[in-house]
Amino acid sequence: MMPNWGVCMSINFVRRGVLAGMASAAMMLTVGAPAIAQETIKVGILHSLSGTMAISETTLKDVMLMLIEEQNKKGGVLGRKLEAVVVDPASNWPLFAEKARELITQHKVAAVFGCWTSVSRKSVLPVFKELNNILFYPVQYEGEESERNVFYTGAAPNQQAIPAVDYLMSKDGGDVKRWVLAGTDYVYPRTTNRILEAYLKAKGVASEDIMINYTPFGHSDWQTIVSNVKKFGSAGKKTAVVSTINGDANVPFYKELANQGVKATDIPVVAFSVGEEELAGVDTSNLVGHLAAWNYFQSVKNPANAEFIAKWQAFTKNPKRVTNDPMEAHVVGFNMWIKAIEKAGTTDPDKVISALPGIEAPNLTGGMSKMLPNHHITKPVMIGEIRADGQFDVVWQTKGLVAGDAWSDFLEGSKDLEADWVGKKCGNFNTKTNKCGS
Amino acid sequence: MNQDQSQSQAPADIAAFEGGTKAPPAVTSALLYLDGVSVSFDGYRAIRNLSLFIEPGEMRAIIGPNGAGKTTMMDIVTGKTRPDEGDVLFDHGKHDLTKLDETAIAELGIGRKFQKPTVFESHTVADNVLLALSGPRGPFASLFGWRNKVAREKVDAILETAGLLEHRARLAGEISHGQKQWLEIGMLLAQDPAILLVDEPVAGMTDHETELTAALLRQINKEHTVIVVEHDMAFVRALDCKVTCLHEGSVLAEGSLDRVAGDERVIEVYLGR
Amino acid sequence: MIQVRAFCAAVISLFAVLMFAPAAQADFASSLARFAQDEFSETALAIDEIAASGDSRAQQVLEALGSARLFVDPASKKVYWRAATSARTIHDAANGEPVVDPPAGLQVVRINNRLRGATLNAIGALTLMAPDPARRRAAAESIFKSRDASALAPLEAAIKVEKDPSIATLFAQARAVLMLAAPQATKDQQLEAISILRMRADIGAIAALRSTNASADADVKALAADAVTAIEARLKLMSHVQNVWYGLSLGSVLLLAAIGLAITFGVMGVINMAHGEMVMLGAYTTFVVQEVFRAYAPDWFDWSLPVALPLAFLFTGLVGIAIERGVIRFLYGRPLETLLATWGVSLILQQAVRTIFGPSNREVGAPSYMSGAFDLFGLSVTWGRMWIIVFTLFVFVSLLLALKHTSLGLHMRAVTQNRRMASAMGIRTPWVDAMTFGLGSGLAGIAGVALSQIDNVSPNLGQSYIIDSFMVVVFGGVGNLWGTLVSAFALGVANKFLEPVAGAVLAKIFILVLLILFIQKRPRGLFALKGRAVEA
Amino acid sequence: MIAKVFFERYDRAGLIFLGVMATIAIFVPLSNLLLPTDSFLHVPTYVMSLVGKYLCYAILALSLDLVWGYCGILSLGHGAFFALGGYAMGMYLMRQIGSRGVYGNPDLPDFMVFLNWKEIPWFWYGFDMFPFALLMMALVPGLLAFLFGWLAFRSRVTGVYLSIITQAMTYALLLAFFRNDMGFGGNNGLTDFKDILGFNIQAQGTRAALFFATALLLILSYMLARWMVTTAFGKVLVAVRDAESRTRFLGYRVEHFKLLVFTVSAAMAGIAGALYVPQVGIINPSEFSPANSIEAVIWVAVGGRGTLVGAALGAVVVNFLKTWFTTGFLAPYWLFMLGALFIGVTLAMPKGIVGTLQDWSARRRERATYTEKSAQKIAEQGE
Repeated sequence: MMPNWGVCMSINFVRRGVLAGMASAAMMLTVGAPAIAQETIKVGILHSLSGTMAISETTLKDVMLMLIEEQNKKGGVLGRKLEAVVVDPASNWPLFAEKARELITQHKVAAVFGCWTSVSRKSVLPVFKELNNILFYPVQYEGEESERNVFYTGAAPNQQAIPAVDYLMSKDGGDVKRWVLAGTDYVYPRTTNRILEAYLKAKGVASEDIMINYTPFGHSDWQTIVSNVKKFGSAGKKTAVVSTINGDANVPFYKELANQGVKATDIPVVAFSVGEEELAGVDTSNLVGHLAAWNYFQSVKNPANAEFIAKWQAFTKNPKRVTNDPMEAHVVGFNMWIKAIEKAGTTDPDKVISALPGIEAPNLTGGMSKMLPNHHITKPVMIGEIRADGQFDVVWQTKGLVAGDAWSDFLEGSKDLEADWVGKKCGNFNTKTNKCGS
Repeated sequence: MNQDQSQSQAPADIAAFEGGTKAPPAVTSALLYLDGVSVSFDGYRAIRNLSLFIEPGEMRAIIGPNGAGKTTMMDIVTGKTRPDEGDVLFDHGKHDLTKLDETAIAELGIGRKFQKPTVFESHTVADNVLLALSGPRGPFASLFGWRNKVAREKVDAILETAGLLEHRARLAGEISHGQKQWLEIGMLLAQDPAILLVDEPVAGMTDHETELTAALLRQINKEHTVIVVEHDMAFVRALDCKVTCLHEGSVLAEGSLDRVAGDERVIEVYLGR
Repeated sequence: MIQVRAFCAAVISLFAVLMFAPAAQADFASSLARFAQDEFSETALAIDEIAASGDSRAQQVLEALGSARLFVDPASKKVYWRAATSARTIHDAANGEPVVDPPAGLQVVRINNRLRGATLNAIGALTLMAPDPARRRAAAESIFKSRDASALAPLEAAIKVEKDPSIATLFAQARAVLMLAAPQATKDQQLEAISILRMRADIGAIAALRSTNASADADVKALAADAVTAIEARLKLMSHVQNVWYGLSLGSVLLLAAIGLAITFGVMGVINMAHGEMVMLGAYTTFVVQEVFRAYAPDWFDWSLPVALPLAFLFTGLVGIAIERGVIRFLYGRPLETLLATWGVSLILQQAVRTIFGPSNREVGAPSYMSGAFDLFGLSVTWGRMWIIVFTLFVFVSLLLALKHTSLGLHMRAVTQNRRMASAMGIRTPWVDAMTFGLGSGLAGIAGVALSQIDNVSPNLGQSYIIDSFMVVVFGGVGNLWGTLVSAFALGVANKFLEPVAGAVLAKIFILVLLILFIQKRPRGLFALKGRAVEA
Repeated sequence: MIAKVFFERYDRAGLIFLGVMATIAIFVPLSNLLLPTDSFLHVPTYVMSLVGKYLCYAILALSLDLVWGYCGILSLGHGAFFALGGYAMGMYLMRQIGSRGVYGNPDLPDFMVFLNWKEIPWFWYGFDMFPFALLMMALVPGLLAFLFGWLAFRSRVTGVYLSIITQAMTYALLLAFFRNDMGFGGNNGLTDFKDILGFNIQAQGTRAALFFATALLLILSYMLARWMVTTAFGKVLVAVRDAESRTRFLGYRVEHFKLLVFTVSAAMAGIAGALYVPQVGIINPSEFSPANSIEAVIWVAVGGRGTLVGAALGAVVVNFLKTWFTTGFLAPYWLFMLGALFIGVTLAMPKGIVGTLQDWSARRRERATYTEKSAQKIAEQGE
């Protein structure tokens, strides 16, 4: 027997504590949405503010706060003010789902702007489907998805990876013949590299001229891999590295590249996950000329961008604060959402979802992005070269805007699939069987 | 996980089995047999060529100055320390103790009381004895077995002997130092071992307690073989048994207390140069 | 000497003018005007023309272009360059004269990789005669890589006057590459080229040998293939040496990260889960020091690391002492509780740094002596890694000496061996505890300074090292500094030998599993202390 | 008679716990399903799934308390067992999707289609059958714990060393499950579940049933753990915790006891994980991260180690705080709060909530008995 010390007092105390906890939980959770919910339109912001992803996502939260403040200065929308509801999913994927549920059911948000990693998006998907709300997802990703409740304002693989490879194969890009596909071992690099591999082979690149390498998250010792890349690049053919290395591992990777003297003129590295924010942690003077493919660069010269940068730096009270591609995606997505609400005349998710396709909003690079029926948007694709000051020089860009393709044409499972939420009301319509789903 | 069965009958088989790996141990009349045992720690030789024979039913006191190797000798017998060389045999040479671990040795019937009293402080005095009671000791046996329904009388009988009956419900951590010593001896009794190794049982006791302890040990000796390590000469005298004096890891003198105490080398060791 | 060189340069320029006569018709000014177009194709033309012009201003302009110091005034379409050494002096590209009052709104002439390559090649040909040996070396390397056939003539001329034997070898190698690729080269020239490249014996030589002109003689091709095989065999052997080197380098990082833990955990028995955060604080100290240098003494930037080291040691040491006094001292003898409490400390430190410095990475620059690589018998050794190994060993030896010969070291050993006795002898044990913990934390801090050179400086920095550090200490045997040393290097080398076979992820998993199994075998590590004292 | 035996096994805290849990198990699902949404007593689905998650954590905490609180094995890898159970459930749920995945492949889960796998790997065999999957949820973590424990306990790896290698174990598993080549979906893990046992996983009824199952399993786990610790087995565990080597000299095979309790505890954690997955809708390798396991330890420490009830209470309290602290303006301070909790509890309240309350009430009782006695004495003297 356990010593039977628990006398009445303590038990009462424990019980009271539990009940009080439960009760206050219920109070907070159920009564949490105050009565003024009728007056403001709530916008959920679901970005990690702590944990490993805080490094990328905190900025996006700030951008959303700025956009909402701006919109309110203009009088809000439908005559109502916007109100931001910030939650911290703490880089914990199940917590993303929990927080999404909280935003929708407790705070009654009209839409959520959030997520960065694919896994966080996958984690919240069922919640958005079940509770029928809207998620704007601002980060470039592996594609292979189109959901009714999600609007993808980042790049699909055909809006980033394939144009980048095209550029490298061109004369200006260096007429590259040999390829290293280096990535962090998760879904985005895996899928992107599979698409690229198929694409390169279709372009006549032999298998022995493609080297694929995966490393764990946060990999910090790149000596072996960089030296292998150097070796691979010494075969007499022009070699390039296509990097889908994820955030944290990039800094040591670039430091090792610089130390081992891999110059952009010898072996250029084109990265899909390295932007202004990531480079803020690196001394780029040795990396000049390495490339990144995005749909937006801070260095793009046009009035809209200049205005945005000025506002952003004023908002964050930091004249050196950089902007990056996912921020622009949120800007575009947010403006599209506002327009869709105005068009629908309500914030009702169903109406907004059907209003969104076809909506156009200016992007920050001088074009007009359009929401497509597959819930992806049109974007320009740009190749930037790293400058010594950590910014990018745009050295190439597509003539017009590229339409995002949810299902890659270069993957076996998905080339027959098509997403169309307007005509076919289906995210994975199979053109072979003419059925939705299978 | 079925050592529950091996508890009482199996030892002979184990011995036979082990005999195959090593030269068959000498058949000896001694219950506990140490011969030519040496052990060193990081170059320091704690035990040097120690030989010791304990006959069944004997009570033996082991004395010696600090660092003589008394506790290390006990560690070797109980399997805590492995000797570098030498034979350690038990039960007339049937078991080679150097091959067995603590648990197996305890199962053979060698019980030990530590120098610093170690009882289970967050258990009650009665539970301490309950855990020590001989009987199946496997995890399943203790989940489903008789130890969950041991008659109170059995435990109380032992507590009675150890003089702790009125403290049975107290936590072992709360009782006095001397009482802990007795509790530990009580636990030894509950274990019902063939041989008891008792390390400094009266350290920190009052004279009266010391007397009681000596009486207790003498009573125990009626049914068990006992080895006592002790400094306290009055206590050793009270035990009235054969004495072995250790020095620097080997036997210096052996015999009755008077003889040992009269040995010149012993005097020299104790009184210093 | 310099005059001779200048004379030769003039001759070469003349030579070049003759070589590229057709392309050089345009005059220098109109070539410059092409830069103002801000079109890559125009810039490409301009580079070719300027390189071919043989003009004495060409080198300045091209170097400025290559390092983003060439500017265009959008209003007047005039071209300027900025001196490499001084951030303020602007020169007019047309005449090379300094401009007192440069126009506002100058824009950098943009280039891409192709143009950057072309610029480097052009500069390479132009600087073969430069007085500075480093630039001649660079020029040779640039020609070696570019295999730009037009550089052959100036190279031949440069070989004739080159006095420095090591540079002469480089020139010969560069010429060999050009010879192999050139269709007009004779068989003898090519055979000689192959033997020169065979001597060079690196991956660059392999690349060059592989690019042997397709129309070359069959013998030449066979010999080239043979040379490639020979070099590859040598490189294969070298790759083992390289693995050892990489392993030692990784091991030194592990050792650096673990050495402070070897004190706090190994000597004091404190499970300090906030150890990684001490490393992180050290790295952030470096960042702050560098910011100060950038703001107030940019020219002294190379001194930022030597300055950061003692500051990081002091700062993290003080934080460590604060943690010891504030938390750990209440928990001696309860190792598991210490583990939990220090984990809490680590969370707070992380979030505090995130709040103060922001969640994103911070830039820590590499001083000049930490950048680049040098060649050691065909092994490419990066300076940064080498200094880290040297530094690690230095720290290790200093620590050993400090423990042996200082009074703190003496007291520390006394306290860890017998606390009560030490205290009875008048040693202030609480003070020694605090100092020991401070020492361990300070060591973590200077590890952070070194790690800031190769890893992210972010709030998550410490997390990535904590498990590895514990593994190193436990594997080596707690309480044994030598064990920590051996274990760090052993783990590093094992990892680097496994990595090419199994890949980076599996290699790490294998190492972890092996460690778990090893600890079953030797629960107290490689070099465990024995005896009763340990068990007590 | 049976009732008497039943009540004897539990102290007051335990009885209260069982009572509260039984009430919650019955009231919450019923209220969620039957009461109108505007009723004061209605429990919204959000709260129910949140509490359901807390209860899964409570089972995990209970399993951890069994090994740490009673046997002194501080496992920093219990999250691994939890996650393995979760994966077993996740694999079953993935197989239930059938051809309803986005690619419509009837044989392969989506992630395998898009990694270009041709057939299902062998270790996925059988997971389409619930009984098999159910067995695996407990068996896989149990087996791993058995193997690991067999190696570690036999060679007497104890204390901090054990903690560190359990941490290494979960870290190695984390790295392994991150690998896409392993066939468990890599970083994205397993998600987008549709059905469980033929019921739509998002249906309110299914949620309520899952909640009920979780609450019931928490009760059963508590009863199992309580039974284990109140038998002689539990006394041996405590003996091992307090004086391992002394227990050996008494003739107990300490490693067998540790092995048994570790294995049972791991299986319990596995089942907790299995219940967790359908309720949160995803299982991914980050569940293996060492930080998660350490966080679970703090739940136990907050509630009171070696009290069982405290462990469960701690899990609920800390996670409730976490929910609360990760919303709105408090969001940036969650880690400060958690960190302070770690330090505060270890320094100021080493016995946790329940342990401290028990001590406190024990003192009160002593004082009460004392005053009673002296009153009696005075009365006697008065006569």
